[in-house]
Amino acid sequence: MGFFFEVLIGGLLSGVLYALVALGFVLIYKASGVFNFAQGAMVFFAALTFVGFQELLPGWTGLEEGSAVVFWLAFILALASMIVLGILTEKVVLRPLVNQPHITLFMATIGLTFLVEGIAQAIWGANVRALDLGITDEPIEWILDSADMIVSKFDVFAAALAGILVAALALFFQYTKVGRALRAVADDHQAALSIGIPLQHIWAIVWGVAGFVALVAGLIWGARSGVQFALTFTALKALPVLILGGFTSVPGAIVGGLIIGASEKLAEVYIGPFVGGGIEGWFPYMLALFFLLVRPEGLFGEKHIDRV
Amino acid sequence: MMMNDMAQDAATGDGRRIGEVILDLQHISLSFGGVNALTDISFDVREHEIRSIIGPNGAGKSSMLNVMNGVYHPQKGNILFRGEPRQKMDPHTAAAQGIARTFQNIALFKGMSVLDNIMTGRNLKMKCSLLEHALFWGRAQREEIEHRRKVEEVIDFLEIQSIRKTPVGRLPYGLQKRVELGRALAAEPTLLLLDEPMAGMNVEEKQDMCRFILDVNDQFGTTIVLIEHDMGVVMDISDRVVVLDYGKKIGDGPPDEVKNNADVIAAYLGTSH
Amino acid sequence: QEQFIGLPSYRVGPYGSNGASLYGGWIDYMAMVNARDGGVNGVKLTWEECETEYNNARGVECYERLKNKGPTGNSVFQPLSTGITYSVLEKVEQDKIPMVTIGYGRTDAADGSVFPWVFPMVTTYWSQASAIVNYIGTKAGGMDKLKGKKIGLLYHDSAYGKESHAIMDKLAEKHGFEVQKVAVAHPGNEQQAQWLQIRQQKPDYVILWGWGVMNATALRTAAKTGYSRDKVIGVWWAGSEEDAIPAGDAAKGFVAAGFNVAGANYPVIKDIQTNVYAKNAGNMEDKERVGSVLYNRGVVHGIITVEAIRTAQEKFGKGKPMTGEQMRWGFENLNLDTKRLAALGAAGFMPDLKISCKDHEGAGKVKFQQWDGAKWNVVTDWVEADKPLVRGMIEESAAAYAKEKGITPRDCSKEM
Amino acid sequence: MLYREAGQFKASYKEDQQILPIRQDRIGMAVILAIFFLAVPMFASEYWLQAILIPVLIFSLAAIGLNILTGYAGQLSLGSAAFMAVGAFGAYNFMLRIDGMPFIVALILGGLCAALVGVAFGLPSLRIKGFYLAVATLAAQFFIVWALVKFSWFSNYSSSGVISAQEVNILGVAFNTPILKYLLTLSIVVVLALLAKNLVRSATGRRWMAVRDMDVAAEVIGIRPMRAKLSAFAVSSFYCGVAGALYAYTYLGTVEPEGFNLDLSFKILFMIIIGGVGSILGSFLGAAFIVLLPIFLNVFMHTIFAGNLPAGLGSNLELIVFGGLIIFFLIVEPHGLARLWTLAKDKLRLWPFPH
Amino acid sequence: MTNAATANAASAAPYLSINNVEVIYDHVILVLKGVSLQVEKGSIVALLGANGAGKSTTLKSISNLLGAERGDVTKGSIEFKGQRVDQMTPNDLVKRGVIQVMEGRHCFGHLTIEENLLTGAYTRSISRAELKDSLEKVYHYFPRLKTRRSSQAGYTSGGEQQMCAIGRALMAKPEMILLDEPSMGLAPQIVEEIFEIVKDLNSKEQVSFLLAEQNTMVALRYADFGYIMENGRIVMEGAASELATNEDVKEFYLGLAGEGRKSFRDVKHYRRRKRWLS
Ligand SMILES: Nc1ncnc2c1ncn2[C@@H]1O[C@H](COP(=O)(O)OP(=O)(O)OP(=O)(O)O)[C@@H](O)[C@H]1O
Ligand SMILES: Nc1ncnc2c1ncn2[C@@H]1O[C@H](COP(=O)(O)OP(=O)(O)OP(=O)(O)O)[C@@H](O)[C@H]1O
Ligand SMILES: [Mg+2]
Ligand SMILES: [Mg+2]
Repeated sequence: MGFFFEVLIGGLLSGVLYALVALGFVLIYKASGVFNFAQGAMVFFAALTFVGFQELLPGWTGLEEGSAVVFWLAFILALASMIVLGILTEKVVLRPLVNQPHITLFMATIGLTFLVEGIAQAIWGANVRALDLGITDEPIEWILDSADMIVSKFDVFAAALAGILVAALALFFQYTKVGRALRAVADDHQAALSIGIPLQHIWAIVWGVAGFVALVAGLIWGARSGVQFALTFTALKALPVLILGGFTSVPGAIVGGLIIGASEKLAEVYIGPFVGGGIEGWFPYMLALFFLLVRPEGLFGEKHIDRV
Repeated sequence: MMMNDMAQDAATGDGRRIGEVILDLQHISLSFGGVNALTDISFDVREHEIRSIIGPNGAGKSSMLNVMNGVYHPQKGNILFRGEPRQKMDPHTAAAQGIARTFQNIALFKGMSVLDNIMTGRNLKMKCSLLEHALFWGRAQREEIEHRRKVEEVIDFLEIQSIRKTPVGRLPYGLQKRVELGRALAAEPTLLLLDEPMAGMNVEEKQDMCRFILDVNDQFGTTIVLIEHDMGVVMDISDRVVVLDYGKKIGDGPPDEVKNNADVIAAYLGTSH
Repeated sequence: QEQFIGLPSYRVGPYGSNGASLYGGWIDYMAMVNARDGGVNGVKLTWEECETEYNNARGVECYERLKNKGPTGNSVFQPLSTGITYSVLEKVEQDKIPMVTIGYGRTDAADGSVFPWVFPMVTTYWSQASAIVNYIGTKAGGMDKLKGKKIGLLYHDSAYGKESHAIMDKLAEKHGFEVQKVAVAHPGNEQQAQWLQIRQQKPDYVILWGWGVMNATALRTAAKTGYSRDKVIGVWWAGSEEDAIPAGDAAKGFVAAGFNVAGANYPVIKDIQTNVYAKNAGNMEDKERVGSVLYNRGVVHGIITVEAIRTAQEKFGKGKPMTGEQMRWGFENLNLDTKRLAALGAAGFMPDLKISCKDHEGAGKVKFQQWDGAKWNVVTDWVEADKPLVRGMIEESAAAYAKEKGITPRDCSKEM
Repeated sequence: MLYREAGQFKASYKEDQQILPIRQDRIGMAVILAIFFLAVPMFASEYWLQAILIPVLIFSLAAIGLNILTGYAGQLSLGSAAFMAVGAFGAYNFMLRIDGMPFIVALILGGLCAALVGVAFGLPSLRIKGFYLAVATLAAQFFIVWALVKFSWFSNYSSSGVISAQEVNILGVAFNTPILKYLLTLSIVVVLALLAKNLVRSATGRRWMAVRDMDVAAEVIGIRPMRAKLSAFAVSSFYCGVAGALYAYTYLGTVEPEGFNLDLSFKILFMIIIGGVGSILGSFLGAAFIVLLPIFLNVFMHTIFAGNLPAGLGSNLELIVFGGLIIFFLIVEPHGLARLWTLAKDKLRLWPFPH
Repeated sequence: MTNAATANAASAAPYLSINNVEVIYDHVILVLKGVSLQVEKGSIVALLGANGAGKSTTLKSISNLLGAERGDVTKGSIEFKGQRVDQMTPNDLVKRGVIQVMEGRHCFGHLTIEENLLTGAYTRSISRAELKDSLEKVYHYFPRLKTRRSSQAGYTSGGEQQMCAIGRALMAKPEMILLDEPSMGLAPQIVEEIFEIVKDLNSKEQVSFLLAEQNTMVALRYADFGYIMENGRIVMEGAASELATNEDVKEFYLGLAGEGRKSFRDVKHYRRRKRWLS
């Protein structure tokens, strides 16, 4: 039984980390109806920029390597880069494609993926790097001692961070003027334009916020498995979370994350051995698929309105 | 039978025989969550007649049409089509039984040309298999040509020859409405449901549209259920009118009777009419 | 006079950082030979890179694009991807271009009588598995101590990872240990479930048969679940700086196999420093990585390529560019004994190696290195594989292939 | 003034139904076919045949398949590569396990296997729409590749999961040279493209498009969405399956399941979006574009920067330019290259008079 | 006042003026072939014409919404209060007080009616109380919306959506509204009401209107001035009262042929109208 709970809790915590990446997708989808394929690349870009600055700053400023000042300066610089990236994306990609079919915008974000990946590596090189957030990925001792269960400090910290982000964003969308405008834009670009919602600003804001979320996700995931190209694959973990929770729901991302995380781990441990393992790659997708058969718009997603 | 030829000598409405009840709606109630779109509504539609439904916005007119062809399934009530009860009928079954319709918010297939849109109307009559279509030879080709001929008749009838190959998305609103009518007509329906076919048209175009509707009704004996807000049109061309208000029926009868019904005036027509 | 070498490379994508070091070492070595010796007996080495993004279709395109370049066509094709290896396997034979796959590719191609054009040199996956088991045996205090032990096999769930199954099963049978196979789905950036399973089953050692981000994640998760890192033994694609650094402290103590070692203190690397980097000409953007595992692996590629050219020239004429067929002969008669390696400044850097018509693998030996948190330290001498066992499997598999394809194996006794 | 339809009248519906109603187009098509069937085999180098033309043709076929599903029937799919894998492994196993199996039959059977699997994974489309469906088709992508790796039967118990295609032999002729392989691929692709064109301009195609554009309305006029969607899944997967089999038999020779990964699925998706969603011609243009562009960039970078650029930077620049060009093309014409082509024709029709 | 629009248009800079505008869709489809018109401050101008004449296109070229449909103003200029506005973003225009109510409703389907209305006030930075006031005002005009305030707009009836779209525009407190077919799909009573609201806003709050309308009868009753478009050109213009009495207009746009209104049942379909131009 202890093992079961260990797997379950580990799964739930991993799930929250998936949710963190899924959140970036939700933000942009909710605000522009765009399925932003480049989210994974943005996570990579953000993390790489952060460690890049972290390496450079001591040389530039004479600050002590690894100090808190360097950390926060690097964080601010990376965030600024993400915002610039967001603004550029709006200017170069989205603005000329206003009101185009979703699939076109989707494709544009794929183009953007190549662009971002290329730029990130052209600037910072392809080396893999370690990233230290100062919180070790070790079991919390009193739980290990008392229940012989492994619950990672780092995962708990990351989960708390994700929870805060989700709560903040959910409130933002539901109750602020900009949040409302974002949802309006997602429904109908042209109508949003017609009542004077400045798409440019709105999009720059969302992409900026999505950049921030990507940075947080990038730091967490980068600290877990190093800052390297494979960070872009975090997107693959986020997609089933996204469909399960619903593309348009911020809380859905977290709930979806929990469900996916827990069930994929349990499946790998309890079903995997019978079919030769490695089912984590597809299991979440299958699960999400069956889930969709019951609720085609995910758990909390907006219903597709088709009236005649 | 060339539609346009026959349409010429059918300018007056002589010789129209209203027949048996074709569609009978009994005690229909429909609600969405908390909204009662229709409450206990009963009325019937007779063969060959033009039956109009009027009422203020949100009264439940479109919902009524949706009930008739199976898009919505009412929580309560019976629908009898040609005397047979219909429970939970799918829209495509309704179509197979000869019910065609147009939509309030144009529901054309935006990526297709006018011709293709109208051709889809003949879908139910096309019998070739996928493999035959792939080869496009022999039967499939003959079938295609035969139906194309029928569709061209509809196109001539509606006078939209010049836009045959235009993608419908580019057409102005009024023409789209006309194409939608064409698509419904192509199915050679026995019962035609029209949801505000004349919205967004000027008088001249409305006159044209009325002409089309009357001609269809005269020539083919198609029964028509019409929703329309232009009282001039409704009163001029319908045989009987149902009036809905907030999901309830407040009037039913020939135009003249309805026009003078006090409830109807209060709820819908207003004093200025 | 020029000898052309086509380099299908990957410098972008998930494995781009590996590619940068590998191709850096390889190209630097060839540049060094050009600069120091003026080429091979006066024949300048030229090369062209072709980006494959580690993608099979693009690999084939590169193969076709490069094959007729240079005065004698492409001398040797080294795809550095098992997928591409398979995709061009039949083409190289038709085009008469030798294909060399060092430490990857099709294992049973080591049987040169069935695969005359393919050279899975230095060591194959099966030899490696066997050498790792041998290493575990010595650690356990003798091969007989393996009986009743449990060895975990954490593998990348792909064709690459599955290569390990047959040989491990065979070895388990022979030595009486138990294999616990645990699959990790691509890309492997989440391994909570796997390591909890390992924690539950408590294997004595875990072989990490990983690739890319899977390796760092495995080490991190091992740390998280309290599995001692010095009992995790990586394959050579898990034993580079690129694998250890991102795992941070969690990688300390991790042991990995390698058919070359890390370090910049070998004369061959020094030669590169003085003849190339000192003249501002090196291929590496990040000069710190000169001497890293993968960089040195690139140098091994360079050495083997250059020495094959040299061997071929001995027979077909010094100072002339070699054709593909001549190159093939050069590879087949390559003999890098300890003396030659010392002359090349690579003593202890890579195993000695002797290729023959029958045996296209050669050495089959690896050294083990341990990560101390900052660099790899060699902890063993060359560890041999169980050659007879591996060879038997190779020949069996090659024979099956020959039968399926209707190939009559050449008679190696008639070759010289 | 050269490109005019003036003076060409169509006297019957049959004439109006021709695939290329304008005479200049018919001549153009004949010339193109002649070039590809006659001139190319005569003049193209092996490199062009093997490394460019064959893959472009095969990808075009896969793109047609995806275009049928996504472009015509409106069901976004990210699993095309997996269906290709089913086709390849299917054909391989038919060839392997049935003696004397003719290649073309194995090809078709492989396609049919893919069609079956496609229908199975298409079932959810009855309820799931848009991007939700796209992500759901990812389930197919991952599951199929996983199953092919996991169950060694599919690869005839090869230790690495790799299959190597048997020699193609049709009526005693061994198709083992690049030219023959090219001609075989070309013929199959041309025939299937023609069939696809027929399908999309017939009632079947109209049903697909109707469901795509507005499925409620389609149902109201009597189209069964289920049949339309599943038939699109079946046909699309069939095309992908055949493309997959060709990929194994006339292009690579040896394939592994992982070769049919998500990247390949995306590549096919790029092809149809860049080429033109809902256009058979677009599938060809898109495939050519996506296959050729990276190669062109790679060669181009090598020639202009020849060694003066740090090696890694060169490759990254290629990536950047590739991404940038995709965005650029989408902005210039969101409907793809095929639309650009029709617009050009429209302009040509009016030329030299504006409007 | 309406005469001023014709006679003195040239002297004082008009409120809104469009000069010789040409619009091309998709780089090839020429839709507006040089349209010029003026709107005086505080007036209601009706833009009439058959389907496809280019009314919506004209309105969209003013509010700069063409870009989203791959349309382009290729010639001519548009001035509002003496300033060129053809290069401005729709957002700038709304801030300057010009707002368009698009044809075909375009409500935000997933937002509730109330949220729809609230987004209408996006460009205004106002206090909560003011916002509430504006909201109440719209509800006062359209009581039906108040009862449906918390339904998702996508599920409301066509007429309700139309009211929502108009209400949403009013929330921006515009000086000039471009109304595209406001009466479409509305019950006769509501049509009257909406035009009463237009008149009300016009006289009480000095809001100017340019409305494209098919319901010529009502439009001319409420408008001061009218333009008639055909095939991308203005073919006739004049004070509303003059137009209403013009024989051609009467016949083709009002359905009044000489002897008065003709029943829809009696109109012959083959009767084709004469064309002014083109
Ligand atoms: N996005 C577009 N692409 C191409 N052509 C278009 C587009 N939008 C409109 N058109 C064309 O422009 C012309 C004018 O259209 P517009 O919508 O302005 O007419 P309208 O006067 O508003 O008609 P209605 O009364 O039906 O609304 C039409 O012929 C139409 O086909
Ligand atoms: N699918 C649905 N879900 C929720 N509510 C609905 C749905 N369909 C209709 N309604 C509600 O039912 C009521 C009746 O709608 P309906 O569309 O039938 O009105 P209508 O009479 O056609 O009005 P209009 O003349 O404005 O078109 C409306 O209040 C509408 O909001
Ligand atoms: Mg309605
Ligand atoms: Mg309009």
